[in-house]
Amino acid sequence: MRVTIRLFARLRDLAGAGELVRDVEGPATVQSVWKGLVAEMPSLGEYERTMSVAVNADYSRMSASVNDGDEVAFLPPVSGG
Amino acid sequence: MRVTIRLFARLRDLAGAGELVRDVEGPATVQSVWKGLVAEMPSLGEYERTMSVAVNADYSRMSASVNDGDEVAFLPPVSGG
Amino acid sequence: MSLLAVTPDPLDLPALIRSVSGSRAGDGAVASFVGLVRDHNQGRRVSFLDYEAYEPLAVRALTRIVDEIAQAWPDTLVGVHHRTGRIEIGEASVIIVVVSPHRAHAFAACRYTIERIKQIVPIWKHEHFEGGDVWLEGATADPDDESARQTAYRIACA
Amino acid sequence: MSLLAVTPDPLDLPALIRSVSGSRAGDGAVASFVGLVRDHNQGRRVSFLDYEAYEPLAVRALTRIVDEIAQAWPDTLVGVHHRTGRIEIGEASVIIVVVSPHRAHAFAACRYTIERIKQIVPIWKHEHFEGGDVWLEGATADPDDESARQTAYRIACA
Repeated sequence: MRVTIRLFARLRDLAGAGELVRDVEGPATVQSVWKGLVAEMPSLGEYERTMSVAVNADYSRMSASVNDGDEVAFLPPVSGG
Repeated sequence: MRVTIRLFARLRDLAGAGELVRDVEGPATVQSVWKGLVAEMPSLGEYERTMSVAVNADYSRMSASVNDGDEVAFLPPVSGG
Repeated sequence: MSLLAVTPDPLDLPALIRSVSGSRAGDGAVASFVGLVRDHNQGRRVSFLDYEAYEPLAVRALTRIVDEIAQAWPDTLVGVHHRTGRIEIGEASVIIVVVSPHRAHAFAACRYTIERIKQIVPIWKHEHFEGGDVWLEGATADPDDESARQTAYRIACA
Repeated sequence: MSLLAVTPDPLDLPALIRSVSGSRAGDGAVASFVGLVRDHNQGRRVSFLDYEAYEPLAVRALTRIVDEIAQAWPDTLVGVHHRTGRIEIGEASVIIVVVSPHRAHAFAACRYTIERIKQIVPIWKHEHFEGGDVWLEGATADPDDESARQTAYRIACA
């Protein structure tokens, strides 16, 4: 199945792209999508303890399941305001 | 000596005037000016415990002395904002 | 534009914000408060308010409040304009703007200002409602009343 | 004008105040907060900021904050606009407006809003300073973190 990965702020800079489309093995979770991403780009790994995640533009958890066509986002600590 | 008395809000309405000029006996205090005013217009007396006073547009006390040409103001409880 | 004013003219919040923040490009936090004339009060349908001020003493009292704020929150700058005369429903009677590098200070000083205005600034609301009119009376003004000042400070959550 | 927005356009505080207070002639208290881009940060001379947002989630997070406020202060109405993209020194990055019949509620909900924005809204500052640039990172966003929410509530002096 295919998922869209969204990366923001410094995660986007580290990856060199804000949007990636990847084929992943099912059944997938946010965690498994992340593991695949870090295997591809190890420098992203430093965010594992501080980032938040979202599925289809809603906050989610690493354990959440991911379905075909989902948008999975990885978010560095926020700094709005 | 001559003083100008300023009255505001409901005190002004009760007196029918916001500014009165009165000749008073020296040595005068805010208290003696007030007493003369209440003798003239007893309805003002209800404000004696709740009003504030000012001399020459600066907050003052009933015991403060009043000199010739001073402006003495009697102020109901405030309600700005 | 003067940072402190008691004026019959309509109040202009953006202009006051520009005046207060204009010279302080290092300050990121702007807290403001606007008091609007309400269409009801204590069960009465309000038609309009007429504000009376003892203008020179009112400006002096505002200056005193600003001095108190400079002591409590030295990194703030405050602007206050209070309107007088007839003010219609929905129009502003008072605007307060505080800038600071710290939003906690901006909020605290802004809240403190409106509390102190209600305590010590010689301004009175004459309420005209359906069926009559009444002078509103709140606090006996006493700028030297330290317990009133402490109450305002506590409410400001300093 | 929408009460909640994440937009690349310059922010308009008077327009947001009109939108928030326009339909509420019974409410006399308007508290607002404006965050301005500062010319320095942590010893660096800032040239400008570039704000990035995950826009649909940012609007959802703002909606969540407004829902929290409706629970805590049911008599308030809140508007929040957050700007994205390049913002120059002295320009506003965020504006918050709260109206209420009670100034205590207006101030508390306004303060709560900015604290919660910094906790859970997916927006990031890219600071461009003399000699380089850096992404600023604050809180790990977790809307379900009840202790963070309680901290914001406590800071709001509710």
